[in-house]
Amino acid sequence: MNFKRFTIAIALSVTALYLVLAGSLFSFLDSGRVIKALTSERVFFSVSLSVKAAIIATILAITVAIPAAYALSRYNFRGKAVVDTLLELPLIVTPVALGAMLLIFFNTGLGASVQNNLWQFVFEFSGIVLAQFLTTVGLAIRTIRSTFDEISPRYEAVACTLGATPTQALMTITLPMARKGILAATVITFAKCIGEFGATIMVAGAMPMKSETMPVSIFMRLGSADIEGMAMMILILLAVGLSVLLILRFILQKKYD
Amino acid sequence: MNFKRFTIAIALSVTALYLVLAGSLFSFLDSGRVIKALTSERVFFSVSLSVKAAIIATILAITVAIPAAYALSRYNFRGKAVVDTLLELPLIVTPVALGAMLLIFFNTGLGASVQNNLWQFVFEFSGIVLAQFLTTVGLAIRTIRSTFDEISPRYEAVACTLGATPTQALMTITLPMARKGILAATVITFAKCIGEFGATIMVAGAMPMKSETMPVSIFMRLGSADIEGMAMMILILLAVGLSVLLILRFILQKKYD
Amino acid sequence: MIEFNRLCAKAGAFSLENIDISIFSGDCHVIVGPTGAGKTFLLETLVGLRDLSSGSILINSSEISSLPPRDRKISYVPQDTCLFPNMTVRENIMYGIRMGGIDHQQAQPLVDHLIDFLRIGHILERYPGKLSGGEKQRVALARALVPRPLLLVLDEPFSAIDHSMREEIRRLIKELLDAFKTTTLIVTHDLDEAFFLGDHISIMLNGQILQSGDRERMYYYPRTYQAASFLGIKNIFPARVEEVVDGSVTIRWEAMNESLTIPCHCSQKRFTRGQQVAFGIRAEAVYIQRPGHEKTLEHVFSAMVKKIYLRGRMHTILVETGQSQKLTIEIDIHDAAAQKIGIREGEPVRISILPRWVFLISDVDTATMIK
Amino acid sequence: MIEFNRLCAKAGAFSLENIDISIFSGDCHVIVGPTGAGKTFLLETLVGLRDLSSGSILINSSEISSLPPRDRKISYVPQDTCLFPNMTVRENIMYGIRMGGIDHQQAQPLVDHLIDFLRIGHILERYPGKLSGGEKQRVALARALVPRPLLLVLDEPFSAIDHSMREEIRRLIKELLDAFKTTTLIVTHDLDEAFFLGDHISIMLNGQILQSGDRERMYYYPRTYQAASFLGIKNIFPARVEEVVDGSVTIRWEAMNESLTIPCHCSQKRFTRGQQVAFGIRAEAVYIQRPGHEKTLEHVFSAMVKKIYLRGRMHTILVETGQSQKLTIEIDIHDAAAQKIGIREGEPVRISILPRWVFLISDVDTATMIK
Repeated sequence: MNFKRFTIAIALSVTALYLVLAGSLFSFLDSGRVIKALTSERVFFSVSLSVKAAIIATILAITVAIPAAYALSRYNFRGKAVVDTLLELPLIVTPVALGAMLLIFFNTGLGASVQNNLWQFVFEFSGIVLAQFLTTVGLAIRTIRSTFDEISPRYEAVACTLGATPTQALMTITLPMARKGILAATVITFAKCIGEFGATIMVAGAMPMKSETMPVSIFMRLGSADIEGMAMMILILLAVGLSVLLILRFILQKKYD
Repeated sequence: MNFKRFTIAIALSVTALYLVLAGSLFSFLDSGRVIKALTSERVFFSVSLSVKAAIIATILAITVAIPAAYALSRYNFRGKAVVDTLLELPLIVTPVALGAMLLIFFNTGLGASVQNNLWQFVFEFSGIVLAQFLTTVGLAIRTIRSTFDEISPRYEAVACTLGATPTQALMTITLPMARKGILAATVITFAKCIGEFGATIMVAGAMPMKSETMPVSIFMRLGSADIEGMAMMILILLAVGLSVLLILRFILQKKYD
Repeated sequence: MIEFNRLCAKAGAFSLENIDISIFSGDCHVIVGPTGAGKTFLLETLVGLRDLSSGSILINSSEISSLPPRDRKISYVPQDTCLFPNMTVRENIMYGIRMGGIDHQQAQPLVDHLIDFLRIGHILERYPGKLSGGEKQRVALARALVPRPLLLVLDEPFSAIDHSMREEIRRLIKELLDAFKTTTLIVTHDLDEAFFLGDHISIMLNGQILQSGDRERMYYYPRTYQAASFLGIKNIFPARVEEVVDGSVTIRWEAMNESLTIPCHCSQKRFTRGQQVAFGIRAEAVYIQRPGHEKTLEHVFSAMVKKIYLRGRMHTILVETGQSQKLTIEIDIHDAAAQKIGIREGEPVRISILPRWVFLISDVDTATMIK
Repeated sequence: MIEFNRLCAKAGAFSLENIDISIFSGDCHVIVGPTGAGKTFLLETLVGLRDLSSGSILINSSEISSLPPRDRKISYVPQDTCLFPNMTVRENIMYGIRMGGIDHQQAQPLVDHLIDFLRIGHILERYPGKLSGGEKQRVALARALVPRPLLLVLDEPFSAIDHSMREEIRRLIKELLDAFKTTTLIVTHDLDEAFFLGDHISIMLNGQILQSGDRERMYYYPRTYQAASFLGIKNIFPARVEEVVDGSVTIRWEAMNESLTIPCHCSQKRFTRGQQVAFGIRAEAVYIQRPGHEKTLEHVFSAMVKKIYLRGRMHTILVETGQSQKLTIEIDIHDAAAQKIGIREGEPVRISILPRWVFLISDVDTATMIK
């Protein structure tokens, strides 16, 4: 029983640590400033930039992730082991490195011609989206893949014996069954995009009213010692994080009834 | 069949994207510079700082995570739902926000007295360790917890009917059974610590030869447009990431024989 | 003797209600019931993994329900055996000695005997991951018996064993229990296993014990409609008590226009004249008379063969009979006998019912359930 | 008619080898074998989920193994039924019509008939997640039969059904197949189910078909030692062919100092005088003579009762007998018969063996396996 209490105490202590951190935010907030900050153009810009970029990056990532995850879950093909490993790499390697790799790429001949002829990324909105996409697509693929893995391919097999083509079987059976897993992956990807910092700051830099996503904004306010502004931003991010967790819980709980 | 090819093509394209990024690194490396960079004091400092901090933070995180994960897996206690949610938050919320919260905390009366009387964190090595610990302990707990969840409590029950105390049952049965899961969690935590950027830069700043971990070093070299140095660091981080993945694969594959 | 006295326990929406079971020393007691009846839950309460909310568990008259699991002297083999995967078979078997502080030297003869009896001498250095289902079960039995428990508890001991090996393991367990005389409680969902292993049997349904008794009584004479249904008895018909005399009850079977005098040993309950009851008989206790070889003259009825379900050695025949209303009676018959008699669908047969195999159900509620 | 012709297929280390099976139109063919025999793998090859490496599958003489699954006209019900959880029961049943481009109006009578027959009218608007195992199986059967397949394939149809409901679903499937005359292939690990449902039965082991035949022949007359063992037959003894005449084989049973003349219908193989063979007999085909009621005089032996395993209605008796060497013979006997005869462990009995129930095994390899 002593042992039981000890382990629970450890779990509670770690939680308390986070609670103290979160609680200290409030010592730098008073309601007047909160309202002023919330309505300031700069905060509004940060939030809307973050949300816009995250939405586009999430849509891109999920759109790519669904077929890629399906291929990895259902088929064997040459190079699958390599694909498997390389798609896990961005989950392990720091986003700063990923962002730096993007920068370096755009400094090569190929990268420069992409920028000059196709689309400008460095220091641009599209650079933010690209950074978020590249740091999250691996996670999106892995999450959706594990959803597909849980759905026995036998369902599609039965559908085919009943006259469905493989594509019909996917559309009428597998995708509807994977709905909740895909939704959960979307929510997680969105949250990760909102919080993306390392790759964003490398590719898009830290320019006020231009590439100032919420995490970048927190970093910039450090330079100007704007603790109230930082606390504001943190609170918004915490709120987003908490909502995401509650939404996930809601989605995944519903999975089992 | 067309559909099959289409999904595989998507999976391969995403992989190719990463390969192109990694490949572009090499256009900025020639062997002479590599050797010079590798032996430079600054690179050596970065690497050893990163590794030292990551080792300490990983040990702390895993030491705390094992009992906390056990409590969450095996026991019901008041506030468990809150603990569950709060320990997931650092996995969702951006590390920049976490680092900023730490900074803010050390600006409060409580935080200042911790710094003055107990230990100095801001701009210090200990700050790096603390930042890495706080961003990874949630992941460590979750990973180890899922390992405990997979081990039926019936094993401990049988051990107890055979005369073992609960602590003996844990030590002789559950921990040995969880060995591989804990090892995997350790490797992942270490990798995340090595790559930690947002929280580190907030708490410890970006000072050459002081708080210059590998990710911070990449960021700093951006300012000085040192592309070769960046590419070096990225390569080291990629190598670490790849090793971690291969070690994980080795550990988890061994699990099933 | 191990006794459950009005034991109650709760887990979420499920609850065990007033469990009363007595397990005699040296006996093998089997609790049989469908999935979800609460069998494993009851074992977990017994072993000390769950708390009971009221009632008591006595072993040799001393209350054990407040003792920690390690002090109960009960050995538990869960459904999946839970052999410790990080230890060899030998280490698994010796775990109880190591943890229980039992003298090694003193325990060795028993260990050797068990290893020999269970034929696991050749796998002692292997790890459980490499064993077959039957081998795992044998090792788990050895591990459980080494500390000389007062009670051995087995949860579905055959579920993880390949079908073709089950009979062998069943016989081995039967011989083991005969040889070691360990008091044993087994839970299973399988009626065949229950009647093969159990000296006494309890039927469990929805967290309650429906009926307990020795194997033969349980087999032929269930006391409630639910118990009879669970035993797979389809032949249950309404009747009315005509007369109660010392040692027997005479009932009127309206549908067949027949009276049956049933020996009273088959039920302890009191019946009163005029009472609405139901009676039943197992499918294999209904006889089909071979033409020209009629052996009994009482309780013989004409019937029509409606359906024959062929099986291996036993076939199930559904016949239709009845005077005032149509009844379907189910009869199990040996393949050889069926061939001898020459039964065909759509043809008439004569069937007979022996009162000694008939059981009575007295609860009126159940009599209405039959409709 | 559906034919597998020397079908081979590989998956990793496992392979199907030269599978030859003929399924007659309107028949129910059961493949029975232990877990890991390759039964599901064979079905997946048949249905088109896996490629075969050689051989062919013919339906009414046309090769289907290169057709995509949707064009094979085979309906497949996997072990876990795989009802589509995102559709109601009705939508599940109509899926074949929707995808197969079948005319709705024309199919409606069959759909209604199936819903009625399978008694699923009351659950049409429910989702599969809310159904019991038996209901799921019934819905899966309806869904499979709606497109009027040339072959219905069921993989372990009872494994997900609660024990107490199995008999009912078994009978329902039996009636369904009788009524709809759909050619059916069932795989199962359960011998009872195989002999209950199968008109023809094949035994599968390690990716090979050991023996195929009609149910009665399979039950009493296995052709190899492996098949007999799988059928649970323990009574297998070595013997030597003494004489082969038209219609019968006489063997010498050395251990009992006895000759048996076995009707030849029980085996198609050629035997030669002096050949070392083995013979066997099912435990329930060995009779125990009731004292004073001896019916046969031939092939009666004195024996000693060694062990009685009680069961529900059938008991297993092990007796020891033999002249020159000791033999153990296993006998299954009806509870009532055992009571009548009054068998006790350690007491002598007289047993008899009828040659008509004896089967012969000719492969010398297997004869040596018995030792």
